[in-house]
Amino acid sequence: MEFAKLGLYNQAIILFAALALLTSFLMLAQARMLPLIFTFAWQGFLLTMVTVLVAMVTDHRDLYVSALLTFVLKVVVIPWLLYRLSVRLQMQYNAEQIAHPTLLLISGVVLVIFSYFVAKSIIHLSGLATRNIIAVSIAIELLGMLLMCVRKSAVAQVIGFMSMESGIFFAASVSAYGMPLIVELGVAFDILVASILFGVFFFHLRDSFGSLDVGQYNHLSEANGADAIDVRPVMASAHTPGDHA
Amino acid sequence: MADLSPALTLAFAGAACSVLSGLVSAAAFRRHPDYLHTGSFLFLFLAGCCTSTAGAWALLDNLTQTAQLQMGLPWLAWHLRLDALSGFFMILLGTLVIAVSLYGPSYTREFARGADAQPLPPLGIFTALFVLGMQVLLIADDALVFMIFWEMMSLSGYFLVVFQHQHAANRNAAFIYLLLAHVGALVILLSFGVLAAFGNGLTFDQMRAAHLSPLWASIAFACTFIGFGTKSGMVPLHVWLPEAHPVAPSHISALMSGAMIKMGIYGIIRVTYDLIGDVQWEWGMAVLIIGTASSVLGVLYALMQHDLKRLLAYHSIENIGIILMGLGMSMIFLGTGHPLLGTLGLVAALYHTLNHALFKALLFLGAGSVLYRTHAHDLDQMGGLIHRMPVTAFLFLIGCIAISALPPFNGFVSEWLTFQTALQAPALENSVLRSTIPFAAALLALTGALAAACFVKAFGMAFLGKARSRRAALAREAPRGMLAGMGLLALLCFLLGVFPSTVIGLMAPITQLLVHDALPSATAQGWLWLTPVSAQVASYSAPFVVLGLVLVFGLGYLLLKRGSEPVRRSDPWDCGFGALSPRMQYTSSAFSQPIRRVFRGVWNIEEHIDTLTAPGPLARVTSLHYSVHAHDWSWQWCYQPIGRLVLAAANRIGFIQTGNIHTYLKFSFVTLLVFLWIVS
Amino acid sequence: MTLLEATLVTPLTGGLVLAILGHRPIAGWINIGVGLLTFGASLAMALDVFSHGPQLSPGRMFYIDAFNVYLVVLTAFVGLTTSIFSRPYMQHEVEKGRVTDRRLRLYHSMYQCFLFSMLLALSTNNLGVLWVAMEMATLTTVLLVSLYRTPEAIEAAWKYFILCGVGIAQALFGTVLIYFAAEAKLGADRDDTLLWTVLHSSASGGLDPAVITLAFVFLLVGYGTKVGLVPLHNWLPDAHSEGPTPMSAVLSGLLLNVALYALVRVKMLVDASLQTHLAGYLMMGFGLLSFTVAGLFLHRQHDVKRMFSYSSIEHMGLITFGFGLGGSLATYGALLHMTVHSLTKSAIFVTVGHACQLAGTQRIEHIRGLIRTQPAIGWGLLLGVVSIAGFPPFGVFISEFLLLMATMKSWPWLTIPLLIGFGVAFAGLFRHMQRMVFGEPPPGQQPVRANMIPVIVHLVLVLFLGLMIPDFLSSWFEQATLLISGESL
Amino acid sequence: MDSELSFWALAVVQTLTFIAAAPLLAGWVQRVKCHLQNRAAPAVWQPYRDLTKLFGKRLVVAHNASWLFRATPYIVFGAMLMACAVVPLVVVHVPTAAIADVIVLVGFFALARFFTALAGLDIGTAFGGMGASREMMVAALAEPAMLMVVFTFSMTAHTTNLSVTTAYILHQGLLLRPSFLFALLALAMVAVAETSRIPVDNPATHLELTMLHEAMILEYGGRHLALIEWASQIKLMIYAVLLINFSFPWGIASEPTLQALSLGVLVVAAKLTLVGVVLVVWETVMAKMRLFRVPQFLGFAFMLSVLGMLTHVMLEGGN
Repeated sequence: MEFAKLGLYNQAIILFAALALLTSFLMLAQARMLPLIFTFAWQGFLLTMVTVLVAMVTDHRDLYVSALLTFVLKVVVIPWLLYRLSVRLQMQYNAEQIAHPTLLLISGVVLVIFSYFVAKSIIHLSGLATRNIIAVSIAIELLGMLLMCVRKSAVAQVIGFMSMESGIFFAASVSAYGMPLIVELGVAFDILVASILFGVFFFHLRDSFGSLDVGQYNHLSEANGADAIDVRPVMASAHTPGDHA
Repeated sequence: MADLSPALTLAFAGAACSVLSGLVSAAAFRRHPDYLHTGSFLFLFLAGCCTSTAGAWALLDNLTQTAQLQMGLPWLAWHLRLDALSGFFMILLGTLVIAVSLYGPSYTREFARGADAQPLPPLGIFTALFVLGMQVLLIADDALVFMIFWEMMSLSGYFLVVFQHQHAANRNAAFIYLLLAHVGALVILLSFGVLAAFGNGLTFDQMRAAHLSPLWASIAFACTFIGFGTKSGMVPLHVWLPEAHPVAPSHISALMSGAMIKMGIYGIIRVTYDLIGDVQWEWGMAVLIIGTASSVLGVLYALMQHDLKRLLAYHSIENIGIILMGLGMSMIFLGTGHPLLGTLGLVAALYHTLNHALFKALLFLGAGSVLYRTHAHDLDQMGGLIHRMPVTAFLFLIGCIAISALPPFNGFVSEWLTFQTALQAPALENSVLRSTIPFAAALLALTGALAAACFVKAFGMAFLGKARSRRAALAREAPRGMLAGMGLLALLCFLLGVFPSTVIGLMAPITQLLVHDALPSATAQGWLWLTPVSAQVASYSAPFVVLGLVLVFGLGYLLLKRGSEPVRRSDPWDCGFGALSPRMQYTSSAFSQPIRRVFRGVWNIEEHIDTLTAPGPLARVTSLHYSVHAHDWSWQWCYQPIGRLVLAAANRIGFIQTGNIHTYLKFSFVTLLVFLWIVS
Repeated sequence: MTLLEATLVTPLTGGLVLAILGHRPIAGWINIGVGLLTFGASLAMALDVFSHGPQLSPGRMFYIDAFNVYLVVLTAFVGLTTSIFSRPYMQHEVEKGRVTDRRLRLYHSMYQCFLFSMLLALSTNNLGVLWVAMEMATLTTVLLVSLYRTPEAIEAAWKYFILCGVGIAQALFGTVLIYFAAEAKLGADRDDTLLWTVLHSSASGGLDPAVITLAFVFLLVGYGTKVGLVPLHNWLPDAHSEGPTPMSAVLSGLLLNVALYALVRVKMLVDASLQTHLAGYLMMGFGLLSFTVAGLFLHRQHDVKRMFSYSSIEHMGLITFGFGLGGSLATYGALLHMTVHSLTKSAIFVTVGHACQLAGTQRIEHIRGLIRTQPAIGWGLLLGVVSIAGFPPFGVFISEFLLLMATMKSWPWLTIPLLIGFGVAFAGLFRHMQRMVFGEPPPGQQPVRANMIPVIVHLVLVLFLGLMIPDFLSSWFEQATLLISGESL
Repeated sequence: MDSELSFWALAVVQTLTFIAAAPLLAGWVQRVKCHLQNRAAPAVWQPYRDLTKLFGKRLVVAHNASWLFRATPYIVFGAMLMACAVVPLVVVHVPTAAIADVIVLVGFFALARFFTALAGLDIGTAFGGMGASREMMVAALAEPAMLMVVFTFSMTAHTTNLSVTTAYILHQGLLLRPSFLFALLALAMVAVAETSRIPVDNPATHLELTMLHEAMILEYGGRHLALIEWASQIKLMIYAVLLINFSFPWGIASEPTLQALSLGVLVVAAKLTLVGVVLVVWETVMAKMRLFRVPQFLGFAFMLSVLGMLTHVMLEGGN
């Protein structure tokens, strides 16, 4: 499907989808907390636009509902919640030192290529003209997971988690034109409760560990030597001379 | 259930009695424990009687009865079957249970008293479950019922071994016992799996109908032999036996050494002869080699022990070795097409199983009554008990003579039959076999002689000479119940020794069932003579031997003793330098010192010389204590490495649980990517 | 279908009621009452299903067939017995000051909501609602894990939340892909394409193989995290050992079963539309890996609840291997194993809870002489471990017996890793248990007020299943086996 | 019927002559030994005088001795009596020969040794313990060699019954079988060890370090000592007769006619005197070995017997 022949709306869909993918890469590279939250909000907004456009192209009524849900959740509620929390935790200004950014971005690119390779087998099934954006949705989801694996701060991990969720929502609305209503509401409700719980946990973590750096949470570790069992006489012959009468 | 044949109903009655005995002893938790405790042993006695009569009935009438119980899985009801083979083993089990139930009440009361007293009800419950397991195991006719009651036997054995759990050694011993029992059971499960796969069904009849390729038959046999061999304590897998038997209460070690090990032998015979059917001679070779190794190593290690019950436990390994030699030779002869000689080998093995059950149980009960009175495990703390416990000494002596395979008693008959099987080796065409079997027979002779040496030591140190400890000096005769239990077994040892041909005649239905052949010539010459192959080849008449001995005693009394003056007592020869003290006697490690020097490499010897020096400037040595322990090489070579391997692997695997969340996320991320890559 | 609605509504209302008055001493009794009502309703429903066969709710929202009816009854039953245990346990915790009133209220309401979410997940017919119920189960238990507010508890709860969140997200993506494949086949306008019954009947015609495989991979990783299969299991030991014991009993006993139930529901769809046994091989590989690795982990544990959570991973691995193996014998064994495992494991956690309160610690080295101090707890733990190690009179042996027989029939050489796994796991479990139960108790160890009724009831049930499986249960198993593996016994 | 009864009478007579002749052989051996070591030699029937003296003496028993100590002599003598009944001295096919075969014979010796060792331990002095422990070691090492010898003979004669084997060897005539040669040499060495002759044990001495058999029966006196001495003399004669029957049984009666029996008696007497002389020459030439050289001695005997069996299987076609 050459880009040229597509209608104006389809071109807009592909543009916005590409921009959403860009925001995922921006989030990977973003060190400071506030810009990270704003980029996440932008990604939510772009995905809402794509959903609206797809709804118009394929005139599915209930897609508008899921677009509205995405907008409310991913653009308004969650970013505002995270912003207020980081202000109360006074961490909106501290910057996180990303390990080796270039390697991270390259692996991001590899992930995109891989998700396109994975999606190739299912794309032919979709009726949508611009069906390649399914690959974009998979890419956003995998990049969100990569973000969680890499970042140290708990808030960054939550944002990674939320961007994964938005990737999945986007895939649902693009490939299957939105899930049945009851499921959309259920999922949205779960994500809302999850974000509230994350907020509660930020305060617990800060009280007990003194910081939101995820790297310090390793009290429950079994790898260090202390736990290793001494191997010597454990299976030795039990018969010690004459000790039992 | 209605159409049950009489013998099977009797077997069920036996099982029901043992369940009742368990319930009665469970009820004895609070109210009047003593009375209920003896009540549980009464039900155990009834269970023993029912089982042995059911077995005798099945054996005499040579009838095979089957039944189905609507328990277990709906599409696999419990199949039960009582035939000649299980009948024989039920007689063995029943007799032992009767003896133990006579012995038990007075012996176990002592556990409730004393410093480390233990509540008695668990002992009663698990003894009942132990006996129940064995009873139903013998009449099981499908893999599910067999495995259920097999592992119930092992599990209740574990609770009995760990009964006095305040000593760390007991707990360790029980753990090793249960570990090997569980692994053995799983290997048995695999062998049933192979048979079930080919017979596409779990019942033994479907397995009998299955025709396996030689390779798969060998795999099934290998699993069976290893699995049941672990339970009967053959050499490479014997480590649990000398640890578990000494720590269990004596009447339980008697049941274990007497009956539980024989269930392993029953399993091997049932699966190899009955389920798989056509025996290959290579199997016989493996069984013979392991049997010989077990017997020689068993007796050599027994010689070095100074704990009486541990010595008896090692001897169980030796006797299992002898039984396996008989089985091995029988398989070789069957494999190479000599059914008559194969039957002779099988009869020798079965006879020795029965004999060993009787005299080993007698010896353990004897050791138990010595322990009951002197609280001494160690031979070096006993001595001179023949004067204070004459009846126990006499019964223990009968056990010692029987186990050392000396003529008038039953041990000699079965070992003599095993020798006769070996002596038929020339009938084989394969010259390698023809030369290895005599070699195995020579090692069997060595085992016999070493066993005699070991039991001279055991009886001598325990009962003869002067008392080496204060408690041994103050010992009193064991209560009547215990003597009755031992007396019954001693009488059976004598009867089985003197009338072998009648017993072999009774065992004909078993070989008819398994090998479709019997030993006609064994009873051809009447009850007086035992001529296994033919009168010309070999014959042995036990009644005449007893007659000769009685004759000599009679003449001796008439001619010599009646007329002479009374006997004068005086001091023994002390080379003139004064009073002899009990410490001057030979101790058990001294007695076995020559043999220890001759067979040095066999044990992992650990010697201690602890010198106590008096304080002060002179620092002269006040006392020297020398002790020697022979540890099992298999601990160093086989069991500790496995233990270390498992724990090292466990340590290394710890790296998965690093504790920080990033690694966990990376794990799931990589798993997802790998799966995606596999799929597309 | 009113009975099913009753079974679902009771815990929900219970949760709300307890949210209000959860902190008062009466709360424990209310919790038990609600549990009793739920169990009664589920029993009535089960009787109804037994007489009339599988039932579909009018709006086709809920579907009860032979596979999930006994799981619903089991969940309600274990929920009831654990609530009986949790009343004295929580009273003891409140007396020792480890739990404030506010948190007690949270505990009781979350407990009932958790039961509601599991029952919903089991009975729903819509895969999307199934996902929502699983997510809700995670949310309700996250706060319970961090109930004691110790750093370790908070850390365990955080990891549990993040890892399960990521896992569940994958599962959502898988559900989306299934919906995508279904819409492609059944047409986009219908609104019931996500219903399992519709999918199952249409799947025989064959959904698109490529999409279904992709969906299965995502769902396997997603629900696999909730089942605790090895590379994804890291959250499970932390969550089970840090949370209050009644919660870990219910988590270990029931939640793992529900996750595996969801996975098997999806596997039925995949098998119907995919000709190859790919799904089976993947599950066999995953199951065997977790079975052996968890067996090794048992040896190096120092915390008793952690050890038993690894034992749960090991058994879940075995059940997944059983379902992956396919074939009637293996599936029957796996279904039976799910039931007996949850009964035994919850009984063990109840006893361990009392044992930890008795010894005052969870470290294995400091728990000694249980039989001497309180024989009920000592013997309960001993028999529980004997049952979970797979010794015969108890039911776990029957299912392991069936699994081994099935493996020997189809994959003979796989029996060797199974054998090694059983041996290693048994050694690890018994070595620790023996030190705790036997021997001399440390001075000053007082017996604790313990309610051993749940343990006795569970062990008697498992013993009964070991000796004789009742006809109605066995007919359900057989119908479910026919459904799942396509072959009758 | 009367031939059956007369057969049994013949067997009893043969056993009684066996018992009566045993001390004579011992006396003869003692006499020849003294001549060789040019000491004044006692009369040949000196052992009879010793036995009658001992039977007459009053019995003195140690304080600590139990009923076992006093029953052992009778059991030992009984075992030897049964052994004599089985070994064909003069005539071959005798009904008592079927009572036991050669393995049971070894069993009788083991029974006797078992009880003597226990009697030694019963007194509670160091001598009994030392004697018993060493005797059991020697016996343990001798058994495998003895059994391998039995194997070699039974492989050729297809029987373990003593009189049948002797008859077989008698009928096959004079054959130089290498397997028999090795087996007989091994049997001789085992016999020396079993009857506690010089290289393994010194029958004459009472020095603690050198005596094995004597140490166990140190405390016996009176009629007990008589019975035990007599039993060891019988044992010596049994081994001598075994050696003769397996190597060169010519002259032994195969049917119970008077003429064959008298020839048999003469031939056996001659052979026994010859064996006595050979034994004495061996004892004067050899010195007693150190206790822990005995395992090598018996190991060599075992190797010889295994060689005998292998040559039978390999070279003689093992028919």
